[in-house]
Amino acid sequence: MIRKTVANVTDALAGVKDGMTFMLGGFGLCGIPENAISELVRLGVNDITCISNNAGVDDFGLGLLLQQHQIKKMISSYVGENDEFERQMLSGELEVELTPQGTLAEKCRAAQGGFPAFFTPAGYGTEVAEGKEVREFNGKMYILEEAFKADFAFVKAWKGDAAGNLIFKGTARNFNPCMCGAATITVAEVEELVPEGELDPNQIHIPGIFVQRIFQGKDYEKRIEQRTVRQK
Amino acid sequence: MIRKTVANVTDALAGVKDGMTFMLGGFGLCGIPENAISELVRLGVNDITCISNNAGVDDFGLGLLLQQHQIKKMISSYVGENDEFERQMLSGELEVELTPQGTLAEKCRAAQGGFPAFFTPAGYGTEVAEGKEVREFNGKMYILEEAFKADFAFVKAWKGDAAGNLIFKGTARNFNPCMCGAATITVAEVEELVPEGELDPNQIHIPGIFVQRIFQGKDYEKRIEQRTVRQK
Amino acid sequence: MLDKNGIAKRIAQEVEDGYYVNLGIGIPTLVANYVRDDISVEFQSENGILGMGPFPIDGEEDADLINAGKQTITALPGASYFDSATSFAMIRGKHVDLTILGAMEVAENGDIANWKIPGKMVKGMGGAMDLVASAENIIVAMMHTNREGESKLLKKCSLPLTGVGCVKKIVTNLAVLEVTKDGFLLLERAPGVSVEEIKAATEGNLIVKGEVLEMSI
Amino acid sequence: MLDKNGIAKRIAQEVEDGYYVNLGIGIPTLVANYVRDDISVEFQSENGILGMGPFPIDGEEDADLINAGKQTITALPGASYFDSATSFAMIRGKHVDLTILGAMEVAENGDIANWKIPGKMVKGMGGAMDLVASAENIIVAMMHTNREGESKLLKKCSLPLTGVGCVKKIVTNLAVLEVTKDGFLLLERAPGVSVEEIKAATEGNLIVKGEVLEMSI
Repeated sequence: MIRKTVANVTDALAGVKDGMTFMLGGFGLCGIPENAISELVRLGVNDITCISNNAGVDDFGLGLLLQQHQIKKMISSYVGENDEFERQMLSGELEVELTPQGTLAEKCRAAQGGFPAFFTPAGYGTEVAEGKEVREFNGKMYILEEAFKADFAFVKAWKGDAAGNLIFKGTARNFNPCMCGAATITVAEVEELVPEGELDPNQIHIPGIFVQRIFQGKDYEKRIEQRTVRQK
Repeated sequence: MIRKTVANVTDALAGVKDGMTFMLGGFGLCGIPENAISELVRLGVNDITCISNNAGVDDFGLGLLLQQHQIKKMISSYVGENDEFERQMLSGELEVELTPQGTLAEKCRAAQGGFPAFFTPAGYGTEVAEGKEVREFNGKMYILEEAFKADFAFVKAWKGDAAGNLIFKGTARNFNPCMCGAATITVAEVEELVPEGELDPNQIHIPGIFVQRIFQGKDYEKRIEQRTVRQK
Repeated sequence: MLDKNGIAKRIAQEVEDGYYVNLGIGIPTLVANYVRDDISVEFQSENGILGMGPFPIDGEEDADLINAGKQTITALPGASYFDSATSFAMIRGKHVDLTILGAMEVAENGDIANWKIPGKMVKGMGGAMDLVASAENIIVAMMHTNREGESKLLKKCSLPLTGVGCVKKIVTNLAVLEVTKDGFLLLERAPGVSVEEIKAATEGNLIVKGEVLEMSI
Repeated sequence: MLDKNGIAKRIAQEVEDGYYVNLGIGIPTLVANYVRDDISVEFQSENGILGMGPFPIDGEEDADLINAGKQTITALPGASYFDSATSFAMIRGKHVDLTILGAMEVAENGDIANWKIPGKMVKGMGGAMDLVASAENIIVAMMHTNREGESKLLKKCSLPLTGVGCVKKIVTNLAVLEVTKDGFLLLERAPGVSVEEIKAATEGNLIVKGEVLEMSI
C-alpha cells in the first residue's frame, strides 16, 4: 500500500504559492474543506484563482479568503449568497468566470480522466458560448469545453485511509470526488482517518490513486446555510 | 419511489427485436448478464449488434449467441478467448469493430451522460483513428470519439432494490455501471433483490434513474475463465 | 390571481406518475408539497440526491444533507447520493423527466433569462444552463410581471440568456401558457383573471383560441 | 539469455517506491512476483481493481474477483474496486506511474504493435491503446526474436500499430534497451549474451556506446 498520510494541514499544504490555481470541493457550505481554507487564510497566499461551485458566505468558507482579498479570480456556477463577493465583482476587484454547474463538474472530471475537451449542450446560444467552438450532433447544438488545469485540489471526505481511499457522506459528496486527481496535487481532509483495511474496497468512492496527501481534519463547524425544518 | 421491478427475464426483455443494438456488461465472463443472454438465445433474435468488452467463450456468455449466429456485428475491445468468434470474423460472417477499452467505456458513459462526443488520445496514429477527426491539445494528439447509441443495455449487479438502485461486487462491476442509462432501456438483473430502503443511499453505485427494469436473476453459473491459485 | 403557493399547486398537476423531477430554487421548491400522493415521483436535486424528502423534523437537521437551495432536507426510502458529474449525467442525459424552474424573463420563442442583470446583479446560472439545454420538458414558474408592472413574457429577452428556445410551458400568477412556434398560447386563466388582463400583462405575442377556461386548482 | 521469469525479474528492478503499476497479460503479470518487498507499490488492473494481490489460495477463488487476464486474484488491504470508465480515467489521466506490456513488434522510434495480424489473428487491443497513448513510462517485455528467429525490434513496424512513439524501454531475453531519437540504445546485455548476438537479432538501429555491462538480476 502506498501511504498518503501527512501529519497535519500545514504539511498537507506544503508547496502552496501565490498565483496558483486551486480547486475546492463543496456545494454552498456543505462538504467544504474547512481545514484547508483556514490554512490558506493563515498562509496569506495571494492572487489565487479558485475553482469552486460557490464562493461561501461573507464570514465562512471561501468568504474568509475574499475578506482578505486573497482571491484574484473565481470560477464558479453560483455566487448568490455572498455580499462581499458581489461587491468585489461589480467593482472589478475580483475577476469572475461563471460556468454552468454541470460543465464545471465535467471540466474537473475531464482533468481527472485525461480528456482535453468535450462537447456539452449547456450554454449554447448564451454568453457562455462566446469564443467557443460550436458544433451540431444529431440535430442538436453543443459547445466545446476544455478540461481545467489546477495546482492543488482541496477536498473534504467523511472517511479515509492511509492509502488515500475516500468515502463521502450524503450530499457533502458533490464536487469533491470530481476534483480528486484533477489537479497536480490533491489534498484530502477527512472527518475520520480509519486504520488501513477497514474500508470495504467495494464501497470506496474515490480510490487512493487520485489523492496525494490525506490528513485527519479537526474542529469542523459544518455550518448550515439554510436551516429549514418542519414540525413533528 | 418509482418502481422498476418486473417479474422475470421474459418481462424484462419485452420489446427486444431483430436488428437492435444491445450493450452487455461484463469483463470476460465476470459480471455478465447471464439471464438476459439465455433469454436472447431463447427468443432467437437475429441480426443484432452487441456492444460488449469481450465476446464470451465458445460455450458461455456471448459465445452462446455466436453459436446460433444471432450476432451480426460485435463492438468489443478484446475477443481473444473465443475460437468460434475468430472463425466467424476471419470468414467475414461476423462484422467486428474493435475499440480501445477505455474508449469503449467512455462511449458508454457519454451516452449515459448526454455527451455527443469527446477527445481521447487512445488510438491516435493507428487504424482506430482512420476517418476520425484528429486534434492537438497542449502538444498532444487526440481523436474525436462519439457516444454509443443502443436500444437495450443488459447489466448484472450484485444487489438491487425496487427503485432500480444497484450495487456491484468486486471486479464484476467493470462495464456494468457505464452502460446503465446508456441505452433507451436499461435492464438490470441482480443476484439479490432487496426490500426497499435496505440499501444505504450512500453506497449505491448506480442510482435507479439509470435503470428502467430490474429483476431477480436465477441459476447463476458465474463461470471462472482462468482459475489461478497458489498453495497455502 | 395566484400566489406563489397557487402557482406551485397548479404546476403540481403537470407532474405524472413515474416522473423524475428537478425543482429549481424559489416557487419550484414548493411544488413538492402539492404533488398527488397516489402517484410515484422522485425529486432530484442537482447537488447530489435522488429521492429527496421533506424538510427534517426540528432538531434532526443534518449539515451533510441539503438541496440545491442549500436547505436542509431528508432522504426517502430508495434514495441515493452521488457526485456532481453523475448528477449532471442524469440531467444532460435526459434521465430527468421534468424540470421546473424560475425565470426573470421568457420570450415567445422559448428563450429564458434567469441568471444575470448586467452591472447590477450576478448570481450565476448554477445548474440552470445545463437543465434548460438538456431537458425536453421544462416548465417555468414565475410572476407574470415585475414589481414595476412590466411584462416578463416578452417578444425577446432583454437580459443575458440562460438557454434558447427551450421553455415548453409557463405557469404564472395570471395564467398557464404553452410556448408554440407562433408565441404564447393561452391555455388557462387564473381564478378571477380575465383574458384582457392577461393580454395587457403579456408583451410577447399572446394567442387566444376560443374560450379560455379558468384553471381548477 | 533470459527466460520469461528472468525478463520479469529484470523489469521488477525498474519499479520504484510509490509507483502505481499496470501489468499487461503474459510476462508482465510475472513482474509482480519479483518486486522488492521493502518498497510500496500498488498494482492496477484495468478491469477495475487497485491494490491487486497474489492469486488466491486453492479453494478461495472468487468468480467476482479477476484481473485483466481473467485470472482469479485477491485484493490487498487498501484495495478498491471501480468501474471501467474510472479505471481508464486513472490510465488516461496519467495517475498510473508505470505500464508494462508485451509486444509483437517495436520500432526504433518507439512505435508498438501488439493487437492484430491482418487476416490471421485478431485478438483486439483491449486496454493497450489507452495505456500506450497515455502512459509516460512504458516498458515492453518481449522476446527479442520470433519463432523463426526474425527480429521483433524493427526499423518500422510491419503490423498494425497499437501506439506511436510511446515505448521508452524494452527488456528482452537478450538485452535491456532504451528507445532514443536515434534508435535502440543498448543498456545491458543478458547473462552470457554478446553485443554481437544482440546486434544480429536487432533489425532496427542499435546504438552501442562504450562497454555494455551484463545485467545483474
